[in-house]
Amino acid sequence: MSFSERMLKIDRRIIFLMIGLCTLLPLLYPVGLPIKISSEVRGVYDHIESLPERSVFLLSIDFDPASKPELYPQAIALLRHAFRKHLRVVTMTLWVSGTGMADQLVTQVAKEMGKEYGTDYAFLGWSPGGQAVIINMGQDLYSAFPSDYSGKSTKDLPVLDGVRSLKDVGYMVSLGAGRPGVEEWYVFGKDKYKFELGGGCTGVMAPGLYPLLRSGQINGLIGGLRGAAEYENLIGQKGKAVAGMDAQSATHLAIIALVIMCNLFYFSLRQQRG
Amino acid sequence: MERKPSSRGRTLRSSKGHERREGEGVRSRLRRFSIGFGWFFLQLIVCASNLVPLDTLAQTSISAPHDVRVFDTPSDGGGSLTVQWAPSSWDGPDARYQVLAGDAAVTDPAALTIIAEFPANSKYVKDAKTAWWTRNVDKTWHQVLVRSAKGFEVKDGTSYAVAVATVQGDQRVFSPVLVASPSPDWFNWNQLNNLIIALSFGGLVFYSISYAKRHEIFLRRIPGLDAVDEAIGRATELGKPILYLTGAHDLHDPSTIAAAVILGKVAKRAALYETELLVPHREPITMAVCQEITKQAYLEAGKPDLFKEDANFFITADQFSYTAAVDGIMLRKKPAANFFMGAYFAESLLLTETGASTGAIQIAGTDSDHQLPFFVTTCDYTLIGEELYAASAYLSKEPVQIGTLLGQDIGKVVVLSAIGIGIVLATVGAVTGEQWPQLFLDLFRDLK
Amino acid sequence: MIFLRRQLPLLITLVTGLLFAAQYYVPHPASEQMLTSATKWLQIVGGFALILGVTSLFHQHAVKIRRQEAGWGYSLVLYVGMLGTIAVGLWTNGKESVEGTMTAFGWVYNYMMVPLQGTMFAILAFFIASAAYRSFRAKSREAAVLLVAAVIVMMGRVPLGEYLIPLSGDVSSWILNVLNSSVRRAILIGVSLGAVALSFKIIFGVERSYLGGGKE
Amino acid sequence: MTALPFESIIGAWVATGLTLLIFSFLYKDNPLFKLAEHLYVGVSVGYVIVKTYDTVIIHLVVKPIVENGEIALLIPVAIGMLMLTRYVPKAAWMSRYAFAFIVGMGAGLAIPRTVSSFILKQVEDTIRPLLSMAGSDGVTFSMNLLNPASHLNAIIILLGVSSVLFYFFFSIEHSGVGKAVARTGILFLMISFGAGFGYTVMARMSLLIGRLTDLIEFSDASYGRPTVWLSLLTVGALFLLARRGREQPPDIH
Repeated sequence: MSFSERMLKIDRRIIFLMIGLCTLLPLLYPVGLPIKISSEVRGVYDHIESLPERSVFLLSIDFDPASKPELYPQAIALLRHAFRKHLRVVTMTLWVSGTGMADQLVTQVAKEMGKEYGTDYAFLGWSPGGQAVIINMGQDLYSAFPSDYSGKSTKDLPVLDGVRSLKDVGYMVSLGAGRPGVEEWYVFGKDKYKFELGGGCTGVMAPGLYPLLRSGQINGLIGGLRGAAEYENLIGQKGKAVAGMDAQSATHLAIIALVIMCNLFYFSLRQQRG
Repeated sequence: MERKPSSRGRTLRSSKGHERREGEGVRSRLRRFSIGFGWFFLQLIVCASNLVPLDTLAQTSISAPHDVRVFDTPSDGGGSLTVQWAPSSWDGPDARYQVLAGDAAVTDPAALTIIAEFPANSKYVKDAKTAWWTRNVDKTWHQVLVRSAKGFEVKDGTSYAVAVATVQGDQRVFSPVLVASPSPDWFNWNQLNNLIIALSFGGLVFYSISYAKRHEIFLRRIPGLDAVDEAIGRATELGKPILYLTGAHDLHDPSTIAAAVILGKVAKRAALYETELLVPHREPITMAVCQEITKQAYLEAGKPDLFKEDANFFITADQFSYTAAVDGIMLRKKPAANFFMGAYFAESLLLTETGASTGAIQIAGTDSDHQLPFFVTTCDYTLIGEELYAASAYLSKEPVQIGTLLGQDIGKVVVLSAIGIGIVLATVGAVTGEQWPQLFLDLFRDLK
Repeated sequence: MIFLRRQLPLLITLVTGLLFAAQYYVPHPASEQMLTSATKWLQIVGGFALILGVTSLFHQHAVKIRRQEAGWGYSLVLYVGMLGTIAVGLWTNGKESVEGTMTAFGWVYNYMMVPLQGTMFAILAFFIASAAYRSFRAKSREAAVLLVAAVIVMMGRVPLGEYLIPLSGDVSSWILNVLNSSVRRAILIGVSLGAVALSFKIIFGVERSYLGGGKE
Repeated sequence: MTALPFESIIGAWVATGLTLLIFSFLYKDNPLFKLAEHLYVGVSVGYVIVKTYDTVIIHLVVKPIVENGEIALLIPVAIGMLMLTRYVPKAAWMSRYAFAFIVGMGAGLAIPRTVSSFILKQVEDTIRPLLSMAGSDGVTFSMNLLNPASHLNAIIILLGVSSVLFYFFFSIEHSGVGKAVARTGILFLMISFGAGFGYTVMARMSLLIGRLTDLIEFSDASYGRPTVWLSLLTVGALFLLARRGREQPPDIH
């Protein structure tokens, strides 16, 4: 067995250990490298900046705990920004297993920013049907969500004053980890009800949403943890995403090194065999 | 100083005139759409001759807005009136327009409520996304919609008086008061192109299906399929089994159906070469169907005695337990060929990596585009997206599948030619400033 | 009977399909009202579909426990987890928090479901790393192009990469915004044509696998 | 600093323990992982059932009917019930009505919306003029690669869209000029998959970072350092299991 062959056959648990360390060490000893802001993320930020006070901002938290590390920081940064701009924040989720997380997230940020439930923000909870919920909200918001998460009648919430359907929403951002997510909000929502739409998504989804970004169907895109870190930088309030960027850097370089080594060994092996 | 409006008689006449125009709307729009280009070209020349140059920003004294029209907004759900008027020579940021509305009985425009006020060089027809087949005036005209707002409600079936005023400094000049009533419509003419595209594509698909039933249709060779034979051949040489996975979804997913069809072909080859076949499943119903398919394949190969019931077996529905079990099979039995067809999620990498480490030839086919990068790098051949369906159509020879494929191909040709012609016309339009390329480009715009 | 079992469902599909496709082009309030009611219904039916989706597990694991098949203990754990969660959930009216304080149901969610689901996918990070080393080989020109693009994007999307090779940020942004966009656009158009074709086939009863095999 | 509430401390121990049980899969598929995995499936199914009951039955159906008398809502309930006849073999065919309704409506809703959102919108955005008139400069062609809307990029996007669409033609043989176009399409596809690959790596690493951040938080003394103790426990258990496994003959399947 040649050297290359032996190297390629090493126990994969050694690599597991290496990746574990590459993640753990930067988390324990952060460096804090600067983060450049991309135009995709700026699109969402600028739009929220341009909204007048008390505009309605709808945030749909369309993910579950499996994508929490990527999308939770995005949601926190967006909510902080919206609360700081004194927008009326309405939140909801289309993913049943994300309900508890969304509730906790909204309550936590609202408490931190000193906002009051009902007048400054609301959490509508979850409703089944995905696309059906979106269309129904576009037709009549109170039909899709007759009551909010805690069971209060949505018609009595002052935060929804003057809002009858999605048409009255100033800005809507869907943080999607799959289906239903950003695409569904366009097809079944914005296509007909004409509100301004922004997107946030996991890294896996991000490349697939670029055609919608290019055609202006969404006016901005926050992609993965990196997108969240950019947003945290934009609002000047660093959180978990910025803290994770060093570890992200380390693991990416480790993976690149592994890919290069893999190919070096592979080609030397091929040469040996002729 | 305010000037009083002209006679009420003229108002009524013009509103009646609009009713007539609305009644004719359906037929005339259809005719316009079908006669299309020639007619519109003529119209354009006529309009162009009326064009007033916008850049002559003169400080001449203002006059009442002319050619004002008020009518029910077409193609809407009701509750709205459209007001249009011709541009003037003094349209500029200094002058302003006011749109006023109120009860139909009001004859004095000064008594109407101000609905909108804006600089005279804004709110044009071209700002609203409309197509030429619904536009009744030139793009340079002004257009404002009168809708319900705070303190003013617009109800269907009620008549309203509407006027437009020009304001400059403390000068205000009114147009005549016009009367119209809003009503809901039964068709959104802006979406006519959408309807035509949807219907003609649907028709095309059914036509090509029926065509495929009557004729032989050529489908191109798919390289991944050729590799299937090669892989099975190698497994036979080495005397090792073949592993075939049908993906994570059940038979409701077209990709699983395609995987089952391709399994038929693989099983037939395996039977001919007398090579062992292993098909671990995640879904009991898919397993039962695949068992039938495998049995049939062995029959067709003339080797029914070699068929084993337990070639298809159920492991578990849980994603990672299933993956671990399949990885275990790969490590123990060292199959010489691994097939991954159908829908896959995060488990794809765990499967193909183990397969690659055992040195098997790996062939994948999936429409799960998020997993395709991993299949491409770890497998020897990958059927990408629609290639999976094409492979299945190619093997099953079913006219419905082949016909659909043909229909979609023609659809793609249409899209490609639209893009090609569109880009040429758009460039010509951009360079020459001509309007006529828009006649074609509007056909492929999403309008509401 | 054949009409009730086979043709009527196809007729229902045909009528609802055509009705709701046509609705899109009709702005009249009557048609909008129909859409509002029907989507509300769809929402409620969606809830039932969700239950239908998860209950196939009940059966599968119940059989395992009854027959005491290999690993039936795990199925028992599954049942205990499920019944426990349901009991706690009903007791707290299905609310994770009341007035900002966590309920027992919230506790199960936050300290069991969240870490379990989160970690399930986090282990993939390790497998990607090992696959990167063992199998991401430039076997062909295509795979080589893929790997080069991947390396550029991996560099360009993290601060350290941009710091080491400043150009990588711009190049990866160009790849994503231009090259990647164009490909995804073509795929999107192709897939959409396929989806429209499938929808037509479903409405007109050419494609009926959704009705399920079942006994006639 | 105030002491943490008791349920948070217990919660931290449970969460850490379950996280480590799942991570034990990295060593190999083992009973600890299987236990955690089945618990995960059980808890999430239970959660979905509770949420669906609360949202659908209570808030979307019972309340509106009782409080506002919206009797029409019994229709979707009936449709939903029909769906559940799947479990009664003799009546299973009735579930077809429910599926016919859902699938038919889904297909109907999808057709016009897909045409407008994904076909028209995407075609519309691809059709861009390749030259423009910029004031006094006359005809201009912008070469800036970094601006996605530049003319050069419009050409590249055109090239990508058409070659990839061509690659997915199945009724034409890829030969001659077609071969060259299809090869270009493949190259474009591979670059896009590369981007997807890079982004997926990023996503998976982020998930790991998220989990480890939680574990670091739970290694704090205020929780009683569950991370440290439970890690030791898990490793010990794996060691024991491995030893026991060696004494027994390996299982076949």
